[in-house]
Amino acid sequence: MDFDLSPDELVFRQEVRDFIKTNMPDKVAKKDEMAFVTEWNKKVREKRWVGYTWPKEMGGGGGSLMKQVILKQEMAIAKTPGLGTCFMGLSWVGPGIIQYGTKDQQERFLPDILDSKFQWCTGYSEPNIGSDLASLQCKAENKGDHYLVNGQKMWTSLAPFAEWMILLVRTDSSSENKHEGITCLLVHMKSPGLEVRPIKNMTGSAVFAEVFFTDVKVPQENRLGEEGKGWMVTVSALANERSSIAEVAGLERKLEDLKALVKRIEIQGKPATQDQSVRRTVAGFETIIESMRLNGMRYLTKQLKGEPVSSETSVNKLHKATLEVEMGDYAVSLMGHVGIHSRNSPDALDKGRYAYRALSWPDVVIGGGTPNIQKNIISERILGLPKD
Amino acid sequence: MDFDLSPDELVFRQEVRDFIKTNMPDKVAKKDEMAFVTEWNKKVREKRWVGYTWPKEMGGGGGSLMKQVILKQEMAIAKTPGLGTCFMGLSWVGPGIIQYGTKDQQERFLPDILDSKFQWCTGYSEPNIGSDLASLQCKAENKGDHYLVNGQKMWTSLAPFAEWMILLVRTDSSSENKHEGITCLLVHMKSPGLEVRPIKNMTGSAVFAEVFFTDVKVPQENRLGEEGKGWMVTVSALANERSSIAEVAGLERKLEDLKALVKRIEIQGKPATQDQSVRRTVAGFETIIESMRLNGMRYLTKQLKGEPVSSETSVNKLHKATLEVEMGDYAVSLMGHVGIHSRNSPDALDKGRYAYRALSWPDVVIGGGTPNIQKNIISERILGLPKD
Amino acid sequence: MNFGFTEEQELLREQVRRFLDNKCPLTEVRKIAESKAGFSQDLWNEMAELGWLGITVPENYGGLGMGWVDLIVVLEESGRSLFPSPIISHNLAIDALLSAGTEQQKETWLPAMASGQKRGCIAINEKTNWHTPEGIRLQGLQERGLQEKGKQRSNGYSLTGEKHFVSDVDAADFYIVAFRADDKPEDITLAIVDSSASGVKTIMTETFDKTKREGILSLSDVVVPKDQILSEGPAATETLSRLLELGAVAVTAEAVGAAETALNITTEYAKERIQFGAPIGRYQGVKHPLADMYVDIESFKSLAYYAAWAADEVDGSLSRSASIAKAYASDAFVRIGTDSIQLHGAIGYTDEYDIQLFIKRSKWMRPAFGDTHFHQDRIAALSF
Amino acid sequence: MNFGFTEEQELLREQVRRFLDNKCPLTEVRKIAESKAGFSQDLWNEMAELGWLGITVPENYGGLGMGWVDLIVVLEESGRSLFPSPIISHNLAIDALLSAGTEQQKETWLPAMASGQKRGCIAINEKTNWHTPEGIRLQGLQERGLQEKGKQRSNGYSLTGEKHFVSDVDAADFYIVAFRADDKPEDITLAIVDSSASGVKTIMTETFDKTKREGILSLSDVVVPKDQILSEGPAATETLSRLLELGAVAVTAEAVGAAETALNITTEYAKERIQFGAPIGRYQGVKHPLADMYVDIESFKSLAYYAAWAADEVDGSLSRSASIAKAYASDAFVRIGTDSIQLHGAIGYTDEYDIQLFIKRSKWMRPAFGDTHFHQDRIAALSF
Repeated sequence: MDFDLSPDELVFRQEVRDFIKTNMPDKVAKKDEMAFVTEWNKKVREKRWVGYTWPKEMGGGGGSLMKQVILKQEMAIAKTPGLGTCFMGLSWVGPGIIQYGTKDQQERFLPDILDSKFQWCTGYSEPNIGSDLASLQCKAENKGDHYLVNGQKMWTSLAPFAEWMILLVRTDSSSENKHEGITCLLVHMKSPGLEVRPIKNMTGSAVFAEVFFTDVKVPQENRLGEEGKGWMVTVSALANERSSIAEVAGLERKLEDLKALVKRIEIQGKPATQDQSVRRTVAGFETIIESMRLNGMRYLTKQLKGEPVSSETSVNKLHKATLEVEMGDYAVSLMGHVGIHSRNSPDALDKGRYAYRALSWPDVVIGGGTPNIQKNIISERILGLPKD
Repeated sequence: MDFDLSPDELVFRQEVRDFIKTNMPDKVAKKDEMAFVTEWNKKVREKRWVGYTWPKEMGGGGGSLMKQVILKQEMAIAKTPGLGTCFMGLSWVGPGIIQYGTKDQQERFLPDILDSKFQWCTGYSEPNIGSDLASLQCKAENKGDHYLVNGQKMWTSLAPFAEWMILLVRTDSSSENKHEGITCLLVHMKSPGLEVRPIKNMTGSAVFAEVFFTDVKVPQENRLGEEGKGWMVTVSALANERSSIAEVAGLERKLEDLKALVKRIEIQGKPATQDQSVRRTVAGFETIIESMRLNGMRYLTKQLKGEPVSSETSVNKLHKATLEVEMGDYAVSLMGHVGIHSRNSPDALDKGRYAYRALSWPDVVIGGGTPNIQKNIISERILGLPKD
Repeated sequence: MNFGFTEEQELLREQVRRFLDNKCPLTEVRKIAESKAGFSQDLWNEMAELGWLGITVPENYGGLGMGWVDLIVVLEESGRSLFPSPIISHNLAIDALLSAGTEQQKETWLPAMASGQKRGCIAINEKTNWHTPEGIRLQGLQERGLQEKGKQRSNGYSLTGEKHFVSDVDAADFYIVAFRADDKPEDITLAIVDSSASGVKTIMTETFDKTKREGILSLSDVVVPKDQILSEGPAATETLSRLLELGAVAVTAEAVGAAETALNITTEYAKERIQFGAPIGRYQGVKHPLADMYVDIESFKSLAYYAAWAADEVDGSLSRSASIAKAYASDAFVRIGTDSIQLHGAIGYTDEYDIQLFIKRSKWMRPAFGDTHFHQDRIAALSF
Repeated sequence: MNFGFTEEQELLREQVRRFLDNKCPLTEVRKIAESKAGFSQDLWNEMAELGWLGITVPENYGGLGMGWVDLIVVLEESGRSLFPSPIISHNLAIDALLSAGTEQQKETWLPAMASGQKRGCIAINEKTNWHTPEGIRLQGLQERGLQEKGKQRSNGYSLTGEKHFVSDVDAADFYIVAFRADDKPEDITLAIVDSSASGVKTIMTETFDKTKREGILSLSDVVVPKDQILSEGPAATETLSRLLELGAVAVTAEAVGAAETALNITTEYAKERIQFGAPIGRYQGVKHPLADMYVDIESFKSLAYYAAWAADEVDGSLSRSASIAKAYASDAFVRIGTDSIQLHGAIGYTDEYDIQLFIKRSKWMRPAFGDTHFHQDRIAALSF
């Protein structure tokens, strides 16, 4: 057991720290924020830190998983912007194209993803299929030089802002096995016949959308992987979502926020820091988050050793689902009346961001597979219990 | 809404209070306890308060449900012994015999039950059937003047101490419907071929037993209800278990105990009463118990009005299951090291009764139908969700 | 002993339910919630005609002369429909007048309130996160002009400052305001402030539950003449406690109805929604949380009913029973709201789908008149 | 970065597991637990021969010169088997000697401990429910006979009083005793007390987990000569903290193994037990609690491993990481023990069935070296 870094990694960490010192100002004025982030993205891209573990010939950094962890941790500590903004492109579309894409596809799509040029979205879910992804109905007919897509996708995150979509369609419905006959297409969001209807959520914002396809033509060259083998493409693409260490950093930041809040507020005239229940509850959150950090390191070690890691990631996903709901709600509950005041209310604290968070957890929790599904994964795949 | 008693009920309450004042000494010496309880049982029996709601012609008190509640509440407050000691006889065997028994059976069995002469036990559960009672396998052949019983019962509570058993057997296995072909017999525990093997539980005591039947002869006149209709007899007998108000009084007494304990102990050098989490946790228990008391009153009101009450009783059963586990465990957890010391340990408090309770909850919780079963009852019978 | 409602009360419940089902289904609730006023004057008028605004007003002041047990029937139903209306504030103001008002004050306000012409609300809270009188800092300066000679105390006070989280402040014609008089700062004084008085301003605020309105009451040299003093000293503190407790009972009664609707919506969804070839309501992972909701609702329902009964009695049991009801309901309702969304999955989170309105109400309800910890502390104080 | 075990450590784990599976299955555990000594001297001797008793003893004192990361491999496996042995006490005593002992003390005890000839334990707790030094009241009176002239302090102390909840007290040849010297009552003093010293008596007590033994150490005018003083003043307090933290890590490591066995037993039961026509493990009401157990075990496993690593480092991270591990594990393990019984139903509650041994261990483990609240308070103190 060894939490020390290798000499090479220590050099790299110093390089990251120096970079941050040079490029991350103490404070960025509100009005300059956008320009700063653009500039930052350009610089981290130049360092080849965006797509850090992607092969060099694909435009990535060709770096090790461990160094990527160092990179992300240092940036999380310094509260810098992220490494690129094309979230889904970097998380699984890019890795999918690297693994299954043609040379032409790699040349056409990867640079834009790395350059944070625009967003990708993911057309998997449909109405009425919920977590049962493989039951999808959206159809595509192979018309020789193109596919003709008809159907609907639902809960498509980021669709209102995306330029491209990675889309799962059914090209063959004759098979008994619902995992067969699915094909993966890369679709431009401005394609004729494609309509995006944003879904307003309970906080009033619209991150998700319904997407309708009416005779949408997708050229053959935009098929990712073989026809009918889209399920495999998807499964291995989603496997890239795995390394959860960056997510833990996000929760650590939320915990810091919560602690700062606790220090600011009073409950019935006494500082909240003097309330034993509050102290213990916050310590309880800290305990779980620390366990997630270490679970992540333990699973990362397995990955570094080349051992398989798959269903174990459900452990941290479950913790995350619980924490996102509970920490968001707890902040609000501590503040009493103030807690529920929203953005524009004169009685809101910090522009109502706690109130917003207390209602926006489904973005993360439901999008990531409901807790019940994660528990099924653990109990069936790891513990070997029979399917329900 | 009206929590006042009627004039008649007020008179009755006074009568009960006077009785308690006269017959319940402030303190009973350890050595005189047994004699006192015997004497007490005789006196309450003379008052016709044992089996208070049973018809007068059956030897009961012919009293109202409401007065029975008053009776039990007053006795709970004064911490007197109970009303008779033949627990199962009074709870459902007696009511079952009143409803389905022959005149001969009523004359033979009811007086002894009311006189607390001995215990009854209930032969329902079997190995491998768990909560699925109707799948029972223990067989009886109708041999004309008697039934010949062969098979096994399991988890038979009080079997090691009982004189009689109310037994469910399968007399006909030809039916598709597993609820048919079941017959209810009243069996003497000293019958030849009947063997009781006590099951030692994790606290070291043996409340439950396995009971084996090898060619046990049960005379025809000991069949309760019609042959093949035993399931119905059982269901309506168990329905008499309903009125949960006395159970709430038991939990209230445990809560008082817990509060007294909290007042006695220190945690890290500070009185436990100064620990906010402790205060809130105890208040939380109090809240649930008070809700059970009022749920009981609400359901009792329905019963008094002649409305059906059945699955709702699962509400209090679930609360009880949770509280028995949690309150018992909480007492132990508060005491730190002392809490886990058992009966004969020099470091035990109050002869280790908290440690004992923290391990003896399954007597109550599992015996009464597991929480999962109660949740199935609520969700299927009340909310109308499909069976699993 | 009868822990149930009378036939008349059941009839009232049926009437209210039919009224709200017809006139204010959730589509209408959404419209009202988005409107400027945040409640419907038309429906208020209709309720006045039906007598429902004067339920707790004695008959000699033009009301129905009934009690809180009757009122919570209405509140439970209004909660069931998430009906946006200032009815709780209205009834708390009525109770403040009844508990502490002079004959003249009662005559001035109660008949007009019972008939729906006037509305009141209570303005107790300040920016502090505090539910007990210690949190009240608003100072009342003795009006020099009105001061009489010698030792005699002032004839009235001048108030400058703000009251926060004032429910239904914009709908009210008068406010029951709690402050500290400068000649007896250790005590609380309660007074009636007319919304038309000079120096009164209201600032609307916004919580995420738009079916509930609140705001800031801003007072600038507002004169409170002596005859608008409601209560002083220990009596005022007692009235304050009662208002806190009644408020807790009222929002809990609404929560009973609201939580039942949330449970119904979610149960229906679980029956209809097919996944992996079966309704999701078949799975214990879905049905058991629904059973837990049922258990909680049944339980805080009993507690709310009992506390309402205690509110009508004079035996002093209101304090404990209100705290027990609110302690249970505050956290349980939030749990129910959250689980309802979780069991729906993504659809429950959309603005379009109604279930999300209920999680908002549950989080609105939690701090109102004290959350679970606050009331657990009150309960514990009776034991330790 | 490598958050895993070395090949040697994995080999050690395999050896220990094979040893315990062969020599001490649960049938044997029950026998040992019912025996007078409460542990097996034969198995102890075998472990000594295998070198496992000197894992944390430096090579120059005859040990293997490894660390806590190696030790917890053994502890996790001994927990997995509920193996009754004084190994935790033994290692805490070793650590106390290493942290605070004089060269002479180390030479006297460590080689004999590594070879299994001598066993030690720590005697810190008193009847108070207290884990911090403030709870220590045992007084050491300066031995007058030994007192030297002038300002010089006494040459030793005489101890009279009791130490409670002393794990493995009967198995130990010496005790690390914490007391307050009468010439510096504000500080703690740690000393070695030989079990053969005059005035030493042990009284066995009994918890519901018979695989763990503890007792009362009764001292009556027991003389502690100067050369048996281990540590005084702030250094002693620091050693005490370390012992508390190491103890927390040790019992958490055992809990990892024990909880995994409980999960395995319950999972197997859920696969085999048929009810209503299907294995009960099919139902989400059964499988989801099992998944929760898995999540908890994985999580406090990571925390325990990390804390063990911190115990071997000098960067001061032991304190926080030990508290986090114990804070998580104390409540989680009890939950796992309880749910294991619940999922078994009645059979899990019988003496005959093994699963009940694990709920007992979980409740034994909770207060040992501080429960969840105690450690949460320590964690919170770092933030607030």
